[in-house]
Order: sequence, then structure tokens, then C-alpha cells
Amino acid sequence: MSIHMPLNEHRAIEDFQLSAHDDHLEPGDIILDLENVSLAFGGVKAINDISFNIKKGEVRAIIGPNGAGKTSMLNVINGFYHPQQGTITYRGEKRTAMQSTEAAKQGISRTFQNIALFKGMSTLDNIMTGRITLQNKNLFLQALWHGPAAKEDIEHRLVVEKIIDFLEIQHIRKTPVGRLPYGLQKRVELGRALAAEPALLLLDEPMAGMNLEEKEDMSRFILDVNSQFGTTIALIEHDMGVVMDISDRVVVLDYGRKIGDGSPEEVSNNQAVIDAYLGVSHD
Amino acid sequence: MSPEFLYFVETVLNGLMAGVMYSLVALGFVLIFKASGIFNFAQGVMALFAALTLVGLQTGQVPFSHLINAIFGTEIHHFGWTLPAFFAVLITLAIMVLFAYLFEAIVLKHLVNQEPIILFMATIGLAYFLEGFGDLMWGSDVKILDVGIPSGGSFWWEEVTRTWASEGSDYFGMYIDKLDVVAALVAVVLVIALTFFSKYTKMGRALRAVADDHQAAQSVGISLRTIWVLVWSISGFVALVAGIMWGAKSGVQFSLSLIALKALPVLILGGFTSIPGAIVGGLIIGVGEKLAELYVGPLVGGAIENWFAYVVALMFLLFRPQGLFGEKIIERV
Amino acid sequence: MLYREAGDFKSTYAADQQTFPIKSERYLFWAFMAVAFFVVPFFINDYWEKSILVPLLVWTMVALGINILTGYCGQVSLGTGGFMAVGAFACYKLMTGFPDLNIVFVILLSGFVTAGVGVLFGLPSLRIKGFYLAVATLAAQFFLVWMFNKFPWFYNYSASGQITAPERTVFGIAVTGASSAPWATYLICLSFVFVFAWIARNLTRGRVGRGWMAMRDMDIAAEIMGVSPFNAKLSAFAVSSFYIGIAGALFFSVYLGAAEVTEAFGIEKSFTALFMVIIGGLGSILGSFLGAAFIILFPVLLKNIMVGYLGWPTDLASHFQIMIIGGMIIFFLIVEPHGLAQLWRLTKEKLRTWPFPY
Amino acid sequence: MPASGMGAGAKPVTFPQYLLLNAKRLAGRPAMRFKDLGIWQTWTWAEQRDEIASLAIGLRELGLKEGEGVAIVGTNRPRLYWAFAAAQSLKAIPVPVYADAVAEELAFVLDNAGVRFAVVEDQEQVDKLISMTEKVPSLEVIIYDHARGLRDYDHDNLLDFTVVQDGGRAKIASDPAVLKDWEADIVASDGSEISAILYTSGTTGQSKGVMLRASASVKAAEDTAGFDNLTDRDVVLAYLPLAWVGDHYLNYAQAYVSGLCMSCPESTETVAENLREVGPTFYFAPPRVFEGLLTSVMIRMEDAGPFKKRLFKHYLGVAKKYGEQILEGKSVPLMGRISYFLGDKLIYGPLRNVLGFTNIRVAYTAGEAIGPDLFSFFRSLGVNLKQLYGQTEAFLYVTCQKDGDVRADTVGPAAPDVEIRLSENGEVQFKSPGMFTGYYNAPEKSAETLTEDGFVKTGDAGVFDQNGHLKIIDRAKDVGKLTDGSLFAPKYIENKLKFFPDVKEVVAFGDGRDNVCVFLNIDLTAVGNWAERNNISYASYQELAGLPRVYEMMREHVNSVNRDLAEEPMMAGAQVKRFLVLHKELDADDGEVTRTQKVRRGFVGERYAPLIEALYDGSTEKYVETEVTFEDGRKGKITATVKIGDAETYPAAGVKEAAE
Repeated sequence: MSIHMPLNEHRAIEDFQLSAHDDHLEPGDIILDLENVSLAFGGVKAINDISFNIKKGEVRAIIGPNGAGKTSMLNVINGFYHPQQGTITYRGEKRTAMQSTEAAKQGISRTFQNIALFKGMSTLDNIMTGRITLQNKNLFLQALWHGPAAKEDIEHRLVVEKIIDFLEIQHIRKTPVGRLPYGLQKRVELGRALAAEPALLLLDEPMAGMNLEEKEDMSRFILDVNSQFGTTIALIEHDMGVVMDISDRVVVLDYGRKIGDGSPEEVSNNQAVIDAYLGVSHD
Repeated sequence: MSPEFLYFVETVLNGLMAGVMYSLVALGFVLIFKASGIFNFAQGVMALFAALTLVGLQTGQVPFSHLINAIFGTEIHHFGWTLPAFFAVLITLAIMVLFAYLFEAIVLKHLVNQEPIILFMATIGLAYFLEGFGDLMWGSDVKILDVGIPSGGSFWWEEVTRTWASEGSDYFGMYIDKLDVVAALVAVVLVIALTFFSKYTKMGRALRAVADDHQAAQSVGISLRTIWVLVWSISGFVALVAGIMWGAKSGVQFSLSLIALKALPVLILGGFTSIPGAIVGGLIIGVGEKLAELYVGPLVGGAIENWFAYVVALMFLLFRPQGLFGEKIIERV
Repeated sequence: MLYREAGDFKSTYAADQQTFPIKSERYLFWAFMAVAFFVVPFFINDYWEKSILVPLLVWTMVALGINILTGYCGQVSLGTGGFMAVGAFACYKLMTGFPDLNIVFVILLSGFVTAGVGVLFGLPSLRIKGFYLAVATLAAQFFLVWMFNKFPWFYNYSASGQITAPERTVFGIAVTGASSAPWATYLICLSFVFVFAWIARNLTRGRVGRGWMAMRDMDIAAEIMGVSPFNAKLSAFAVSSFYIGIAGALFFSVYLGAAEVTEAFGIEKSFTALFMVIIGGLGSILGSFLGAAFIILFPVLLKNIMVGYLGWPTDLASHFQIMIIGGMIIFFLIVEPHGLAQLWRLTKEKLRTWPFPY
Repeated sequence: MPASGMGAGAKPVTFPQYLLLNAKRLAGRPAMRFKDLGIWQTWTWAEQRDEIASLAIGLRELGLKEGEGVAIVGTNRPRLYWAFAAAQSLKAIPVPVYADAVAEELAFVLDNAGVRFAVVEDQEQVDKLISMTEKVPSLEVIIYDHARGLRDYDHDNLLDFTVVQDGGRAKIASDPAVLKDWEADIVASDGSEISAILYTSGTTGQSKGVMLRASASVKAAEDTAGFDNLTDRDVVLAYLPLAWVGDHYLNYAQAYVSGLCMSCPESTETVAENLREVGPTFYFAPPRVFEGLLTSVMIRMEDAGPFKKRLFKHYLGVAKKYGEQILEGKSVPLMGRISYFLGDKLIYGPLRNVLGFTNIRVAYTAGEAIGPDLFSFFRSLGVNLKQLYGQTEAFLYVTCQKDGDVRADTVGPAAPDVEIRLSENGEVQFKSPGMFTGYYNAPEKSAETLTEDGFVKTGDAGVFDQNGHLKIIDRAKDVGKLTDGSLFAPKYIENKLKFFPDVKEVVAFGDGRDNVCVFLNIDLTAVGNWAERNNISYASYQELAGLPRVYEMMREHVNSVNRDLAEEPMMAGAQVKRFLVLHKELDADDGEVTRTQKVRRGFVGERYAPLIEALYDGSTEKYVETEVTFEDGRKGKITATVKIGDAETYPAAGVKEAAE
């Protein structure tokens, strides 16, 4: 039972779309809206009354010094942490406490600050795991395998191969991820997040610990994802140079509060932001 | 006081005694888990091995006699001399420390940063190894262990409690085994000594540091290996004491190693990392079991002793996964 | 050295993802199956059947079940003995309750019954992890053994508390009971193991398998990616208990013939199952086969050497046996924590890149 | 050779005609394979014809006319090979260019060939072309294969490959006669049109476009396919540059003529793995690739376990003794045959398997001289490696060795239907069926290379040995004389030195001087590995090159070459007197070597003149500053004091060799 396709259809990789989670929104509409969100861990206020929104199709950067609440904010967006106050509206639907698996099913996928790849699996399997929310053949069909389950798995394998081709990691397709250098592991993790065909992609410091060349590659990939698939990207990043180049709008957090929001230029000459980064003492 | 109430008190008292025995074994688990993150499944077998060695030394039995006879066709069994209890205990302790040293050098050294599941399974392997080795060394027949601990019912206590009963009731006083009392006292002394040791002495503090973070402890110059040898020796000592108490009570036999399975629910209740937790947990399970046997048992066909503790622990676990005293685990991503 | 892969390219994804992508291995596997199905039945005798082949096959089924739960999904379980008992008693009740129901359906149904029980005792895994879960499954072990011992209904009020398997036939050939021929019992066990190993292979390479492995490697990341812990963990418990239920049914009806619960399905069964999976190799179908073979055949070998050859008394031999098995487990955990399967994988890779070092 | 007639009964004389023949005769047989998206895609000859037909008609719709050039730039991909056939089917002329050519080189070739259409691989090539639009006015249409990143380029003169094919298919669908006429035009051709213009790598100055006639190319391909009896059962992996005559002839031409299946690797990084997957039966590689393979085999064996290393060394010895005789079917003592059989099972078989050589029936090497021990190493492992000598102007084959009559230091007798003769100054001249018709719009250069009676001057100096094998000693113009009159063939000396694994490149000087001196370039991987094993630390290539112990090693090499030269009467006089190790690698970006690593002798001579003086004025070291261009084009300066070493020379020995 083999899938043999003439080159054209098979090769139409360049304009393949990640459209499993398409929606009626036009680019520029608000895809995610956070209003007065607060999150605390037993007395420690990680996020303190923050409101901002993300527009569909834009690259939204979230920056701020260490411990400013950036990663916690990401965990609130994808339902891993549940804020004590505030509301989150995703694609027009107000969201109460939601399980993170539910967020994944609605098209939110992410990468992690310190790589959370499945060490026991190869690059291909890791990225295939990203397809889990889109596969639905039940347990018995999987047990039978030959027939619908195998056919579905191969269709998903084809999409994953297109992502592998897109990220130019063909040469490490079958290597266990544990043995890959840091830069490539980051790219595999991006591939896994893309495999879920997200409407909203959350990137948690995708370029931390990378040299200049790797940073350039990763930025190119992020821009290509945004332009070719139209995926909305929320990006946590320290390197101001990168933020200035590739983000459309920036929100600046400091000590769990929002101190700046706007285009990269506006934000970079906003005094509060400069103070926060230069470490001026707080009043 | 009415006989029923007195009977209830008696069950509770016996429950507490049994609870102390459980916490004694649980203590060994907690020590090793705190210091090395290993859930030492072989703690029960170590108690059995210690008891076997003690009896073997006391009765002057020739180690590996069974094996030697099989190979050389000889028939030697005993050296002929017997050893007073005190010396036997000391030598057994020395053997346990030697065992701790060997185990660390041969096995633990190679498994330093393996996942906990691998270490857990290594201790199951150790349990099997030690059981076979113990049987091989001292033979697998049931032995009577007597180290001079008074045993049998305490008539004095029966007399006193009979007077409590209200006039005319045919109550014959509570039956308390002297051995249990001694065991309880020894356990209390042991707990105090250990808590004192871990709080105030230099070695104790090092032990708690290692328990918290291996790398950090090493970075301040604490040698991981000596700490582990120390910890396994202490738990060897605790195993010896538990072995003596259990051995004296029900004889030295294979079932002794199953008490490890008994200690598990105790650890669940008390949490894996706190010494007071192990003690309180042990008492709760001890009393709970006895009361359940008394009241719930008949309804359900009796002998619910071996699974009741688990169900209690399980129920408790569902509401407070980290046990009585353990800290809440916050998952970071 | 032995591999000649030049020119063996793959032109379909199905070919690329098959169980044995290398041609020579495919042929070897099918040759091995042919021998097992068509040659061995003619040469099998009572000793080989009762003490080596049938226990090996039944225990492989158990190892497959435990490997799915612990190897692939990362949930430690010490309740295998209890679940085997459920399989056995379900089989017994079905055999006595429905005499004319074919034995194959009886075994499958007991598998489903055990799967239900497995899911029930798997519920705690949603809230607790690691050792705590091991303890929860231990509770299942003791509770189930106690239940089958205490309530006579389970053993049809027989005086000795024992359950015995009446004779049942498949295509007219007796498979259970006294008059079952060695090759018949061997073949039925072999067919069950072959089919369900193939199913296990299918489950573990598809969506379900990847979900399990994700849950095992990093459950938080898996959850965030949409693998719901409820489905993953409970499906693992269900499938694993299904396998163990079938093994329990086979263990009782085909292998033992009669069984008393505390003696046949005690806690040491759970430990044996866990040893098989560790030594065989967590997370590998081949590992289940290798682990079961090692834990079953090694003691038989030892006994032959010590009792047969050296003439030692059997109890001495059994002490030695326990000691050596304990020692082997520690040895394996140090040398190769991923078991025989990993050793086999390394040798295969060395052979494939021969003469270059791997 | 396919015997059956073609349409009107005539034998095919153009590659498109073979396409139509194969599409009928070998319809179901695989024609092209390409590893893409993780698996190998296969097209049968029938499918390949359809792909080419739709492309050709699409191109015609875009206005491609007969005689116009079509530039083809990129690595080995099926669509680019189809562009060749599509252009040829319209009697347009495909002009392949190296994928790694810099923008200026690309512009020069396209402008020189007056090209209107370009079929390129990806964004990288498109960017090069766009940056050079003003230099190539004739270029109108660029067609790209891999559209990655090209979404928001302005598409007025930029077209996706599939769009062109869809255009062709639409035309065919709307008017079926179009396909018939296309096939009829192909059949009608008498093969007189130019089937390709291949630009030589220009070791002698600017690169020139070699025009190859269709019928001549087909005839040459038929000869050599017959010589090695290639059939549609054969498989080949196309991994060498698309624009190089070697790839175009061996993979493209011979595929159409013999019906063999061509496979393209997934990407340049996965060639080794793809070679193993495909397991080709016909293989070609320049000596440098074999050298690289041998070094990597030896280095990887260094880290093998002691037992495996001993086993490997032992059986290599056995292979050295008996390997070649067994390959050539000569008689070998029984013991030798048995231990070789064992060796085959233990070492050679697996080694061939790991390298992907198991199914190789015929392997060739050419392009430059190959070291005797490197050549016999692979033959002794059971790889039927043979030598050939060729040129772009001959559409490759001039001489080739027959199975069983193979020698390391010669390039074999004349290829089928080829006449060879030596001019008075020893230059090799040939006339062959596949020879070129001249250089594209460079008639004066064509005249220079052709003799009056139609022979092509190869520019290489050679000599015939006693059993009729040609032996190339050097470039004709480089062959000089020492002051004492003895022959000085620099290449011959350089090759002998380059056969040592730790020597990467050598440049010899001596023409018109009283003795021979050489520049040496060490091989960074081999010498680096040696340094690592003897724990010698070095910070840069320059420092490693200057180490006294490295100089010692080089002196031994030069002495051993001098001993070899002493045995050959003609060469005895040209032994190396003094040598130095260059402080930097000769690099193509600095223009010191060509794209295919051939040394540009003149350029090197001027650039390092002070060093040459130092060699001859007896000084022991020389301070020198050299300008270097880095990868991204920035210029920089490297300074070094290069030491100079002396070598021993040996008296000429033995009787004078037989006739010239």
C-alpha cells in the first residue's frame, strides 16, 4: 500500500499551507486578547494586572529582563497556568480555566525555553508527535494498522516531511534527538510545534545560546513561517537586535507589570523600558 | 469504664506498638531516600539478613555450611561455640557497615545520575540478591532469635488494667506483650538519636545537604560517596534493630522481608522525605489496621490486614499527593 | 559484517516505516516464524512444552503487556500478579459458566474483563506518579489476591479454593485439560503471542504509541502538545491489562491446568514481570521477548547445571538462582540500563557500520 | 546497443529520439530516481517523456526558438536534467553552468552564449542572476525549480517550473496535434544541430564554450555504452557538478543511449548515504574523491578497536598481494584465494557495502593522474576501477582501459573509433566521433586547437608504453627543459608527491633553471589527525605547516620520489633539489586553483615570485606577505617566514627505456 504521487503534486511543497486551524479572522484582527490578567504562586505575584492583545498574522515580541514574567505569561496563554484574575479571549471566545490539551486542540502550540524534546525518540518521531491532535483513528484501527490507520499515518508523515524539507533538516531525520547539537535541537522543536499546524505559535527564547549564524538561520525560519503560513507568532526574546528586526509589535514586561507596548521604535525610546533594561532602581 | 471501651483501648495500644514497628522499617527507607533519592526496596531484606546473621553468630553456625557440605560432602554445621548477644549484635553491625561500603563501591558508584526508576529497580535486584545470599549463608529454616529481650504477656499490666474495669464485668485486663513495649522504647530512643544526629552534628547536616541537591553538596566539598556509605550503614543499623524486634516477635523467616511492603503505606502517609512523617504514618497505619480488623473485618470476611493499609494510603494520596509533611511540588516548564 | 544494504532503497513511506526495513532481517524473521510454527510442533515433547516453551510464550505475553505500560508509557506497575489472577478467574468463570463457548473467545473475553479492572486500578495514575503509583498498583495486587481468596463465588465454592480448567477444544483438538497434546498447547500459545506481538508493534508505532512515549519522556510537554493524560495513561493501563489478562487466562487454562490464587498469583509474579522488562529492555517489543526468554530459560539452565551436573540439592540451587538473578539485574542496570534490546541494537549498528567503529 | 529502428527505421541520432524510443521500448523501466521528502521518487521512461514533453511545449509557448541557448544552473535534480532534453527536443541548445559559480562567472557564460532562457534550481541562483541583469541583457525568462523563499519576488520574468509544465499540458490538452508535431519534429532531425555547449573549466585562461553536435555525441555515447555493455539494468548516481562534461556524458548521454536509470541525491550533504541506498552499478569519481575516501577510511579505522585494526591491516595485506590478480582472473595460489575469500567476507565485502560500492560492475576515474597505491587499493578490494583520459572537446572519451588490461600509471589504449597520435613535441592529438565542432563564437580559438587535418590538440604531453597504453606526463606547454637539457615534466613530479595522503597540492618549478624545486601544500585533515595522535598542538594551518617535524616528513617524501625518478631514464635528471611548505592552502577564491582544484601554474608563479627566488638563491627562509579573500568576499593579509628544506638526489640507474 504505497503512496506514489506525480512530482508536481508531491513537489508542491513551496506553497503547502499549515491550515488545520484556519479561522474566519482577517490578518490584523485580534486573535488573542488578555485583559487585567494576574497570576500568583502562593503570595508571589508573577503577573500583575497585564492587558495586551495579539493581532492575527503579526510577529508579537514579549521582552523584559529575567524574571519579568515572560514565560509565566506564555504558560497562561496556553492554559498551563490558570490566572487568578482577568480574562483571556481567544478567537472571540472568552476562555475560563482551560486545560493545556484543549489549547493545543484549538491551534496554540509552543516551543520551550530549555528544550523539551522527547529524548527517547528520533527527530522524525518527535515532529510526528506534533501531529497527534490532528490524528483521530481510534485504538482498534491503530491495532489493526493496515488500512485506515496506516493511510492516515502516511498522510501525516508526508506533511512532516514537507516541514523537514522546509527546515532543511533532512540529514538528521533518523538521528535520536539526544545526539543533536543545540542549534539543531531548537530547529527540531520548532518543527514539532509547526507540525500541529498552529494558528498561534508561542516561541520561548528560540535563539537563546545560539551563535550569530544560527541566530540568522532561526530568524529566517521564523520570518518564513510567518510569511508562508501566515502563522501568528508570539516571541519571547532577549536579543534587542533580533526583536527590532523581525517583530511587528513589542510588549515589555518588568517585575510582572507591563511597562511598554507598541512598535519596536516606539518601545525602544520609551524611558521606562530603557530604565528597566539598564537596571535603574525602582521607586 | 466499660469493657468495650477498655477493649478498644487495648486494640489501640497494640496498634500503636505495631505502628512503631512499621515506622522503624519506614525510617530506614526515609533515611536512604532523603540522602540519595533512592527508594530502597531492599530495606526489609536487609532486616532479614541482619537478623539471620545475628542468630547465626549467636549460635556459632558455620556460614555457607549448606554449600560446603554439598560440594565437599562434609557434614559440618556448627563451630561449637556460642556468642553472647551483645558481641553478636556488634559484629552484625560491623557486617552491615561492610555491606553498605561494598554496595556503594560496587553498585551505587556506577549508577550515580541514573533516573530514579533505574535505581529503584537496582534495589529490587539487591533485595533478591540479599535474600538468596542470606539463605545460602545461614540456611533458610526458621530460627528463634533471643537477645535477652523480655517477651510474653506482662502480668503486671494485666492486673492494673483489670482494676480499671467497672465492678462485676468479667474483664481480665489488657494483654500487652513486653516485647512490644521494649520495641517501642527502642524505637523512640532511635528516633530521637537520629533527629538529634541529623540536626546538630556535622555529618548530619552534610546528609541533609546531599538530600537536597547532589551537585550543590559536592560543590561545597561534601564527598557524595562517604555520605552514601554513612547513610546505608545507618539504615543497615536501623534494619538490624527492626530485624531484632520483628525476629524476636515472630521468628526469623522469609516473611520478615515482606514488612518492607508494609512500610510503603507508612511512607505514603508520612511523605518520603520526613522522619517525623515516617513515625506518625507508622502509628496511624498500625492503629488503623488493628481497628479495621476489629470492626470492618467481620463484615467483609476478615484478614483484610494486608490490603487495608494500602487502601488508606491510596485514599490519602489522592487528596494530598506529597503526603503529610512533604512540600507541595510546583511543576516548572 | 553480515549486512548488505547497498541498493536497498525505499520508495514508499510504508516501506520506510516497516518493522524490518533491512531485507536480510525480514527474511530471517519469516524463516524463524516458519520454524516456530511448522517445525517445532513435530519435535516438541512434554518436558520442553511444560517447562520451557509454554511458560516462555505466556510470560512473553505478560512482558508485552508490562512493556506497553512501563516501557512505552512510563507508568510503573507492581500489580501484574493480581491482574493475571483476574484473567485466570475470568477465564475459569466463563469456562464453567458457558461450557460451549470456544476457548479462544473465553480467553479474549477474560482479556477484556482484565482490561476493565486495569483501567479501574489505573485511575490513580492520573493524579500520582512514579513510586506512589507503584504503591497504588501494589494495593491492587494485594486487594485482588485477597478478593479471589475470600469470596467462594470466584472458585465455585470448591473445597480447596483451587480452580481447575475443564477440557476445551479448538477445531476439535483438546487444548486445555489433561488430555491436551503438547503441540496443541504450544501452538495456541504461539498463535496468541504472534498476533498480539504484531498488534503491540502496530500500537506502539502509530499515534497511540507516540502519545505513550511522549507521556513517558516528558509528560508536561506532551500535555501541552495535546496528548491528554487521561487517554494516554488509561489506554496504556487498558491495553496492558488486556495483555496480562490473556496471559493469566493462558497461564491458568493451558499451562497450569489448576491454580490456587495466593500460591499462583502472588507478589513475586509482579516482580518477575518487572525484571523481564528491565533486563529485556524498556520500550521495545523485541525486549519483551528477550527479557521473558532470559528470566524463564536462565533458571532452567542453572537448575540443569547445579542439580543435574553438580548434583546439589534443589533448595540450594533455588537459593543460588535467586541470588544470581538479583545479581544479573544489578549487572544489567549498570552495564546497559536499556537491557538486552539495547545490546542487540548496538551489536546490529556495529555490524552495519563494520569495519568502521560505531 | 538498442538495435531496433526508430520511426522511419533509422537509428536514433539525437538524445530526444532516444527518449521517444526508450519511452516505447522501456516504458515501464525506471528512468529517473530522486530522493525527496524522505523516500525515492521514481519516473519510468514513459513518465519522463510526458514530463519533458509538457516542459518542451511550455517553453515553446514562452517563445523558445531553434538554435537559442537555455542556461541550466543548479545541483543534480531531475527537473534540470529534463530541461536539457526539452531544449534539445526543440533544437535549442542547453548551456549548463556550475552551481557554485560566483555571479561574475555565471554572467560571463550566459552573456557569452547569448542566452534568453535560464532554468535554475533555487532562490540562491535566482538572486545571482537578478544581481547580474545588466551584465546579461539577452536574459528574458528565469524558471526556478525549488520555489522556497521566492513567493514575494516580482514574477514578471520569473516562472515556477510547474507553471511552465502546466502551460505545456494545457496546450497539449487543447490541441492534441501539438504533441504529434513535437514528436514528429524530433524524429525528423538528422542530428546535425548542436546538442549542448559545455564551458571548459578554463585552466588555460578564460573558459570557452565547447559546441557538441547531437549525432556526434550520440555516436560517442553508443560506443562507450557498448564498450562497458551498459543496459537498462544499470543504475548510476549523479552527484558530480551538472555542468561538468564527466557528469553530462556518463550520466545524461549514456542514460539515454543505454536506457540505464539515473538517480539524484536528496541534498549535497546526504550524497554518501544516498550512494549506499542506491548501490550504483556504474560509478565515476575524480582521483580527489577516491583520495578523500581512502583518507576517511584510514582515519576512521584509527579509532577502531585493536582486534579490528589488526584484522583490517592483515587482510589489507592479503588484498595487496592477491586482490588485483583475483579481480583480473589471473591464477593465484589456493591459500591466497582462500584467505582472500575470508577477507572478502570479513573486510572487503562490508567495506564495499558501507561505501555503497557493492553492486559496482564498472568504475572509472579521470581528470588528473591517480596515485598507483590509491588506484590498486580500490582494485584490490574488488572494485573494477579503470582509468580513462578525456576532455570536454572530445565529449569526454579519448582513451579508456579494457576490463582485465588495467594499469595504474597509464590511461589505456585509444577508446573505440578514436585515432591518437603524438606531435613532435610529444603533444597528444586525437580524432574521435564525439569531438566538438568548435568553440562558441570563438572561431580563432577553435582554429588554434584544431590541426589542418582535423585532429584536436589536447595540450597534454604523453608517451606510449610497450603495450600500447598512453601515459600522460604533463600539460604540453608546461613541459620544459632544465638548463642541462634534461626533460622537466612538472605534473609528473607533482603527482608522485601528491600520492602521499598528507600532501594536498604541489607546484614544481624548473623550466629553464638548473634544477627542480617545489612548493608543497599539506592536507589539513591527514596531517591534523597525525598531529592529534602524537599530541602536537597547533593553532592554525599556517603554524602546522611550519612545524620542523612536518618538514622532516616532507623531506622523506621528496627523497622517496627522487629515488623513483632516478629509475626512469627520461626523468632521472629532474629530481627535486629544494622544497618549501606553503603557509596557506591554494584556494579557488584566490584564483590559485580552478573550480575543479587544478593549479593555475602561471598565476601561482607570479604571486609567490619572492618565494621562488628564495628557493634558487640558497636562502634557508623567506618572510612573505600574501593577500587573501575570505568566504564572504572581504580581503585580508597573511604574513609568514617560510622555511626552505634540501633533499637528496640519486644517480640515474638502469638502461635507457625502450623506444620513445
